[in-house]
Amino acid sequence: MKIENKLEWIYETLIRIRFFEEAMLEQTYKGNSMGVTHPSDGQEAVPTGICAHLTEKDWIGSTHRGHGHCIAKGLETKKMMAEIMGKFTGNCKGKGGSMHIADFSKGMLGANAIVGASIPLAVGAALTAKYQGKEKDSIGVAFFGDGASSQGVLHESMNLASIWKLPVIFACENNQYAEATPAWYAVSIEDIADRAASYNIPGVVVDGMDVFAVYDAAEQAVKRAREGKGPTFLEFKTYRYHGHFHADQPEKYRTSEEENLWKKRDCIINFEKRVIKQKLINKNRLDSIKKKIQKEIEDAVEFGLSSPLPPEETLYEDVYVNYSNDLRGFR
Amino acid sequence: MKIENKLEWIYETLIRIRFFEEAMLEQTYKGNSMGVTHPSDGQEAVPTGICAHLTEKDWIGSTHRGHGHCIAKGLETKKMMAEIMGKFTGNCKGKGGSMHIADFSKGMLGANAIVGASIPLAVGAALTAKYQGKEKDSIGVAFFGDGASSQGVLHESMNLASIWKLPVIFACENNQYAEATPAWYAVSIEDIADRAASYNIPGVVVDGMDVFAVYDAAEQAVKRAREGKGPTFLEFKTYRYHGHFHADQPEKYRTSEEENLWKKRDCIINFEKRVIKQKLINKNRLDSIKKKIQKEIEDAVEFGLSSPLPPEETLYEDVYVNYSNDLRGFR
Amino acid sequence: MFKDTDKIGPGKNVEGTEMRYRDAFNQALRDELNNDKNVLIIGEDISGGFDKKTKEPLDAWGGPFAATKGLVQDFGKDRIMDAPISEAGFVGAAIGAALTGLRPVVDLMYFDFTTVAFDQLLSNAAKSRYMFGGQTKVPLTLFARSGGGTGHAAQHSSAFYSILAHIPGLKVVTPSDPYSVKGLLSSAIRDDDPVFVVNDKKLINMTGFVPNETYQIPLGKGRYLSEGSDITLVGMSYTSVVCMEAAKELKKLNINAEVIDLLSLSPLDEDIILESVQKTNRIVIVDEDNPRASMASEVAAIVSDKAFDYLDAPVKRVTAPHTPVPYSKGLEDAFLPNSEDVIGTVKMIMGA
Amino acid sequence: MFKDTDKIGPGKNVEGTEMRYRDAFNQALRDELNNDKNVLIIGEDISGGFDKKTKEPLDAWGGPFAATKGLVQDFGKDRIMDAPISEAGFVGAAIGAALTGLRPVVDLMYFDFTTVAFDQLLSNAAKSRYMFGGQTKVPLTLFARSGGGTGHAAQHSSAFYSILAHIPGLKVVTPSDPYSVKGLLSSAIRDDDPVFVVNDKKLINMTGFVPNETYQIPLGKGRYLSEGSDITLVGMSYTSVVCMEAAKELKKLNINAEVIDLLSLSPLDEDIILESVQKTNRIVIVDEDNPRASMASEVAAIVSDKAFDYLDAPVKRVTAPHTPVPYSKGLEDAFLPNSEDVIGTVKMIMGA
Ligand SMILES: Cc1ncc(C[n+]2csc(CCOP(=O)(O)OP(=O)(O)O)c2C)c(N)n1
Ligand SMILES: Cc1ncc(C[n+]2csc(CCOP(=O)(O)OP(=O)(O)O)c2C)c(N)n1
Ligand SMILES: [Mg+2]
Ligand SMILES: [Mg+2]
Repeated sequence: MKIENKLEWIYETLIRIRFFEEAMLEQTYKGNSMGVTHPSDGQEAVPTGICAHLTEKDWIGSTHRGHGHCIAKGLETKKMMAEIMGKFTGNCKGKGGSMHIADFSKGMLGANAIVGASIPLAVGAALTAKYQGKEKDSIGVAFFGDGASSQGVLHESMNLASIWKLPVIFACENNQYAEATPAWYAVSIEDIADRAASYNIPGVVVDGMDVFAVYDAAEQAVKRAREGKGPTFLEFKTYRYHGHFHADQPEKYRTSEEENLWKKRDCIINFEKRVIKQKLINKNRLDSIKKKIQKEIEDAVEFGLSSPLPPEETLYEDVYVNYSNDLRGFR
Repeated sequence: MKIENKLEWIYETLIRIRFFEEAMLEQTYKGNSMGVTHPSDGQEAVPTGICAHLTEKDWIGSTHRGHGHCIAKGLETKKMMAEIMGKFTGNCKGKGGSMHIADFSKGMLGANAIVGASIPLAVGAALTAKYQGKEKDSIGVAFFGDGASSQGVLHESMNLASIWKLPVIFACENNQYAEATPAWYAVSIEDIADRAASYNIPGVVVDGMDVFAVYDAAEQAVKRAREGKGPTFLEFKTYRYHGHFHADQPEKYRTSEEENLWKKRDCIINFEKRVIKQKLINKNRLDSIKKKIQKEIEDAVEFGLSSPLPPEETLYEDVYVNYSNDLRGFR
Repeated sequence: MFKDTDKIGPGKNVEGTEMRYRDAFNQALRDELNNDKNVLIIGEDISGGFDKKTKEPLDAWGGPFAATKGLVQDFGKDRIMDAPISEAGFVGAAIGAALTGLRPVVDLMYFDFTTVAFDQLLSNAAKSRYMFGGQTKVPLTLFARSGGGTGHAAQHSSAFYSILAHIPGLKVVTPSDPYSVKGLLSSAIRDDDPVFVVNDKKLINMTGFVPNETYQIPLGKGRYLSEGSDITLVGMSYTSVVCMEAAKELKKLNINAEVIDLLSLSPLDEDIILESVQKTNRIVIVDEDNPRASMASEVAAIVSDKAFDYLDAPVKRVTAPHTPVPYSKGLEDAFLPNSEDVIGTVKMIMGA
Repeated sequence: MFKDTDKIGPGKNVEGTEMRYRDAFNQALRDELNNDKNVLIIGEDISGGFDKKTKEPLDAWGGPFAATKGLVQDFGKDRIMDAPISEAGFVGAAIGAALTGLRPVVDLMYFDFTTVAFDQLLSNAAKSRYMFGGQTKVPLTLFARSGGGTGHAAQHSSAFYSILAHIPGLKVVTPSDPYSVKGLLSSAIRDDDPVFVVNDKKLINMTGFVPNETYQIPLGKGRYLSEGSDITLVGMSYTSVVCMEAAKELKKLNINAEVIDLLSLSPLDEDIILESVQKTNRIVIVDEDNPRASMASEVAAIVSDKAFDYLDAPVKRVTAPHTPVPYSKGLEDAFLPNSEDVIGTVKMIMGA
């Protein structure tokens, strides 16, 4: 699909992620989130540019920094906010929280808090698609970070995807840091994408701050997958604006020069400039989208705050589909 | 060191491995080995050509197919044979068997029966060397197969060795098969050595049937390591003459044409031809070495057969250096 | 109160065949592959090698322990998938497949290799349903060969099924004969939760009567292997055989042992244990796993809580020692709990 | 028979400081780094980030839970080694280093991540000495933060120390206050076997008196936290705190509970448990791990065997349920065993 027809969706999605993360952080600081939260603002272009090519029948695997992936894949912000607040109306009934938001009805396999662990899940989803002969309509995308690229399971997953020729995309969000550890220290080469060659998989470095570039690169990879030509590895050079998690102080290990360089390349600002300059969307329209999303996010917060907590008996539910022992009875 | 000065040692070692494996198999068929044994005949050139450059202060990590590594590293064949027979005089007092022969006094970190699991151990040995400032005299070598190259831990190990610049060699014995699974099926690229580039490590493909080629390649890698220049990856194209383990029937998954092609490149026959032709060692000398080794291996078998079994109380020993509970007392 | 030994066993008038455990296992796989197109098998070497000419899979090797022998010919390589040696990767992929509509069965070969895929099992297979609030399920079956007795040494002889049974979200079954392996494997594959099927190596060639028809044994049900009123012997996996051997010898001493075969470790049939102990008032639990925090400990804990008033003697465990599995035959024999150990323990608490 | 609560505790006349658990932990690391040049620490983010200009490590982050705060400045990056996210790889490398002369200490951050390195732990760290016939030793220390209570959800809140205690070849300690963490960590690092030091997150900011000097607490020794003759409460890790809370409330009901803090799970101080139960004749074991085949089960099994004749009431466990750890605060609170659960159970078996 021509990107022109997707532009409003893209802008909405970028803004939705940005506003969501800001509101989410505010709620976390207020103590309304129950655990750790990992904001993804700065990186919005990556999930947005990729998910622009996906439908609900496609599957994505995600990480601890998963809100952007969720939103781009179509999850409802109010359910997400409620989940982060540990409410019964959340995607996972308040059992998962920020690090485990999932929506299987939307093709979202779940955020995963074990670094690297969701990568083979996306490969498995691609296996299902191929096995059931529906790879044209259903592919897998594994999102993961530069830090995760050091986990062996990524390499195993790439080898499997390659020999089984599975419709899967390895989407590496290289935001330059894993917690406080810079990629230049932990990753033994310059471009992680170069590792794809080890598995006979095309590896492409993409400007992850530019949603147009992401869109184009993803288009090729998605096409390849849907045509049965196998996996692609995309490395997105990007940046998280906030710290590793809500309470992290990134100024201790990053310079403001570095931060500013990246912020100059902000995906939203540059999108706005471009579409206005190229007269693809006008300023008013952009503003009204922004307003709409702002309202949506305010409503999401309100929804989360006013939602009930999960009833205590749900503690014992959803462990198994069926189980003949009383789970609490062991006490 | 010039290979000329090492030629007799090399020949002895090749023959020692070959004769050991043959005798070991015979004993296994006779029921004198207690478990599974994985013969390495055919692959002798690899450990021999590498260990020619090592001393007892260097460390090697090994695999289920480890007899060749052990012998090349200087372990005594009689203790090895006794170990395989489960005798108290074996390297591990009969507790380890074929898959766990180790001799720490010889710089041999142990054969390992979990595919891939010994690779990081060799990296750790290299870390010790570097940490203690003795990498000039002590490097690590990780032996592993084409099958093991699919294990994630190899990739993690390469990344660690690279960023920590450790004196370690990754020695991949690509004998074309992992059990009955051919490398062309399981490995997504032609040359496993190419994967080293992913970690900024030089990767070299070496004719693993030619001990001279192995010697030369290893010389460079060992030099690099001792000079503090970091790891090297060597892939040896080689072949196991027997099945995966003593009772395997490789004719069911390999053609005799293929087997014969490899056997024509036999490391021992070609060594003999070359040294005779180049007048480096004469036929008589080769024969007398052969005879010496034949006798050594016969003695080793005799030693194994006549050795005592471990006393029952050793079952409870060597679990810990010290432990305040009675290990059998739990029963 | 006694239920006859056929509680979980072939009915009287069923047509069947005497066959080996491994063949019964293979039959169950076949049945389930036929029963549901979404069932597929993934594992190292399970298709058994490739044809030398066509480079198509064949069953030269037949799969580890011949479990999958012949399947690739009948079901094709898309359903019998050879995997490279990368347990975390392919178990993870199988979980992903299970989350999205398939019913994968994974052959992990030796039980010990479970550890390589342990994070995928624990963090993903066992927890997905719960942490995602019940949105999804993980209809995954895994199997592997456990136990000592074959000279495979420390890294190929583990029997730490208690570790798996400890984990909420997993189910664990330990079939102990051809009949139970066919029925439990079938149930496991049809079950919507992740189930680990433990196969003791010492059982692989055991023969027994197996009905020809497809049948399922309910997960979470133990069975009586013999009736008795003097003492309860609890076995699981191969130790059920050990208990039966002991029971036969004990009979000669006029001690009537009731033998329970747990069959499932998670869920666990607490009722059958309590029922028996309430009758016999004495119990010995026999477990090939290491003793600390084991299933033997668990059964002892259940009994000492819920049947406390019925107990006339200390609750006894006969287990492997707190050591890895040694290689040398004599040591390995001494490592394994055997019927003499059981008999000695029984005599001790019977004051016989 | 009662031994005073100072059995394992600071002596009367020792100079010391009131400090947090995390600071006591840090002090022990410092002591051991000073004590032996072969001690080094490996883990993700432990040096805490890199200087923006020099690209040298600094302690911006201070290491997970501030355990390694300031160490990289004082000991350098060769001894405080940041590792990429590859637990199997760097735990394996640490084992290799331990086999060849170093005494590595590994920070695994969250206890849950143990599973990623599980094969290296089980197959290499725990078994090397045994399968190589005692030729070598593995002086490796690992630590990680366990437990629920901080809203970290299913994959960051595990407490499966019973799985580790099950494994022959590993040792496991569960310090429960600033004093014990300093002494046990020091012992662990000086010990020649692989030792896993479990730190419950709920203890990290607990304060207490800690001697200034370096000292070691013997592995395998439990301690009395309070004297009592009516019932024995057994705690481990954070549940020792829970038991003490319960004991205080029970005193108001005129029930004198004796509280035992296991401190070590492997080796396990069976004597202290049996000694206490022989006096009190009743026992409740409190464990935050899931119940099946847990340390709670193990203690129950030991008591119902070796102190059977002394027991006047069913052996009771108070544990987490057989579920993963939920996120939402209320659910998480309900998941964790608390003093009310303990009190309820005590009342039940005291018939109070
Ligand atoms: C197996 C595992 N190890 C360590 C962690 C702790 N941890 C959480 S996020 C993170 C950094 C991940 O870095 P990256 O993959 O680059 O993702 P980012 O946070 O930058 O999005 C670490 C080390 C974890 N959750 N899982
Ligand atoms: C983790 C693990 N998975 C599977 C096995 C079973 N296994 C033993 S050897 C082997 C093949 C190894 O192939 P390769 O690495 O090429 O070594 P080779 O046998 O050819 O020397 C397999 C699959 C194992 N021992 N460990
Ligand atoms: Mg990152
Ligand atoms: Mg091979």
